Amino acid sequence: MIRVQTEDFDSGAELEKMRTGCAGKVGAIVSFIGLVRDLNQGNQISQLTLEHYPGMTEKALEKVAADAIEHWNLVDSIIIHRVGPLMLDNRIVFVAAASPHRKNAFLACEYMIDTLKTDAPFWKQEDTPVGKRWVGT
Amino acid sequence: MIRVQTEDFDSGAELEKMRTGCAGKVGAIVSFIGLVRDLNQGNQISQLTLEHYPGMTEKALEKVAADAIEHWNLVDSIIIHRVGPLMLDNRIVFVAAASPHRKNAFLACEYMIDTLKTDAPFWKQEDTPVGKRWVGT
Amino acid sequence: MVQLQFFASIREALGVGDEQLELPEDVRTVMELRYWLQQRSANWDQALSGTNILTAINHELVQGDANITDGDEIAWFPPVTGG
Amino acid sequence: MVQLQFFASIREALGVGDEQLELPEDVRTVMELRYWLQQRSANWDQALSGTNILTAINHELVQGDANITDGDEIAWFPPVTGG
Repeated sequence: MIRVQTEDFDSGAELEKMRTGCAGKVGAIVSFIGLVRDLNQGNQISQLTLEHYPGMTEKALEKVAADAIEHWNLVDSIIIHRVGPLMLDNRIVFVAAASPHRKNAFLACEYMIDTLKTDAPFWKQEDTPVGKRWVGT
Repeated sequence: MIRVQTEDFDSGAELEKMRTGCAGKVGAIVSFIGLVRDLNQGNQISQLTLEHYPGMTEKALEKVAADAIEHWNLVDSIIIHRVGPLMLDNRIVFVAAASPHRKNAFLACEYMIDTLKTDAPFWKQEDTPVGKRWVGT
Repeated sequence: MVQLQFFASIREALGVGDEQLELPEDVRTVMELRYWLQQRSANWDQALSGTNILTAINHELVQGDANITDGDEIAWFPPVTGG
Repeated sequence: MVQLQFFASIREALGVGDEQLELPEDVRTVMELRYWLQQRSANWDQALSGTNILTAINHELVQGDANITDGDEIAWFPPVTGG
């Protein structure tokens, strides 16, 4: 399951849905939560805005999830990414992998977040005390 | 934080406590949930009982968590392990690592569950259609 | 007609997020289209210069020599920074 | 006096989980104590044989040559299978 949304998400509810949906087939669920944190590249962040490319984003996330499911034989996967304005401490992204074995769950979860960060069209703009700046430029 | 308990735990509530407790200092939370699954070593499991060594268990888990915190500079960590009777699909163990950076969170979380599995005095006994058996014997 | 899309710092620099365009006769690849757009003004030249600009045709990342077909959606954007 | 603890398959095989014991004169290490306990019966001999039995003194894993002190808690158990 992949989702792109402005609203916050409930990590616990997503994990619980994943667990009950995988009844008996899964021994390991590994999840990653990405949060807005302070001092990103030395600037104090008061707020962040996430822009994305509707349509392409969903396709990119579907591909990341499908590749992970195939390569590590996952029983289920989740990618949720927020867009729009975000404050310090807010959840940005949630990734989870469910597998019979823990090693595959770890590898697949890390693959999904790593690949999302290079392949999915999201862009962060930070509000800092010295003005707005696009992250990574 | 480490805990050994017979009751179930709420993964989402634990993650949320961790997130709010790490206000602004954390960019990544990686968590692992271990579940009772079917067909462990080819036997259908109807129930599982987890025995442990009270006192030593807590010390062992404290050491695993402290080593992870020190080695990967974690802001926070969680290990919760259940004991007593468990059914198919039940949560057995929850491990989480909070760090400014995702790589450390992944490495620390995997270290904690791997090390717990070799160093913490827990023993699983399975109920199978052909009787009770100690796992790993 | 093709549909152009610009995102993030490129969209801001151009002051435009999307545009419909009749494909010029001699423009067949995304790199040719990018050069053609850069002729418009110093601002367009500047905004679309640089080696790290990414291009997608119909939501798929492509290289500069990718061919454009009528009806395509072509997007330019800086390196992604999600997650 | 020392406190003995047995867990999991070893506890089941012995039919006893813990026991208080006056340390015999010539028993100074956990390996010596284990051999001494194995003399009790064929059942004890069987239950405490095997190379993969783990030993802890006062909640710390130790090797066979670890010394025992009066008041220690000494535990034997099979390889752990938690997580």
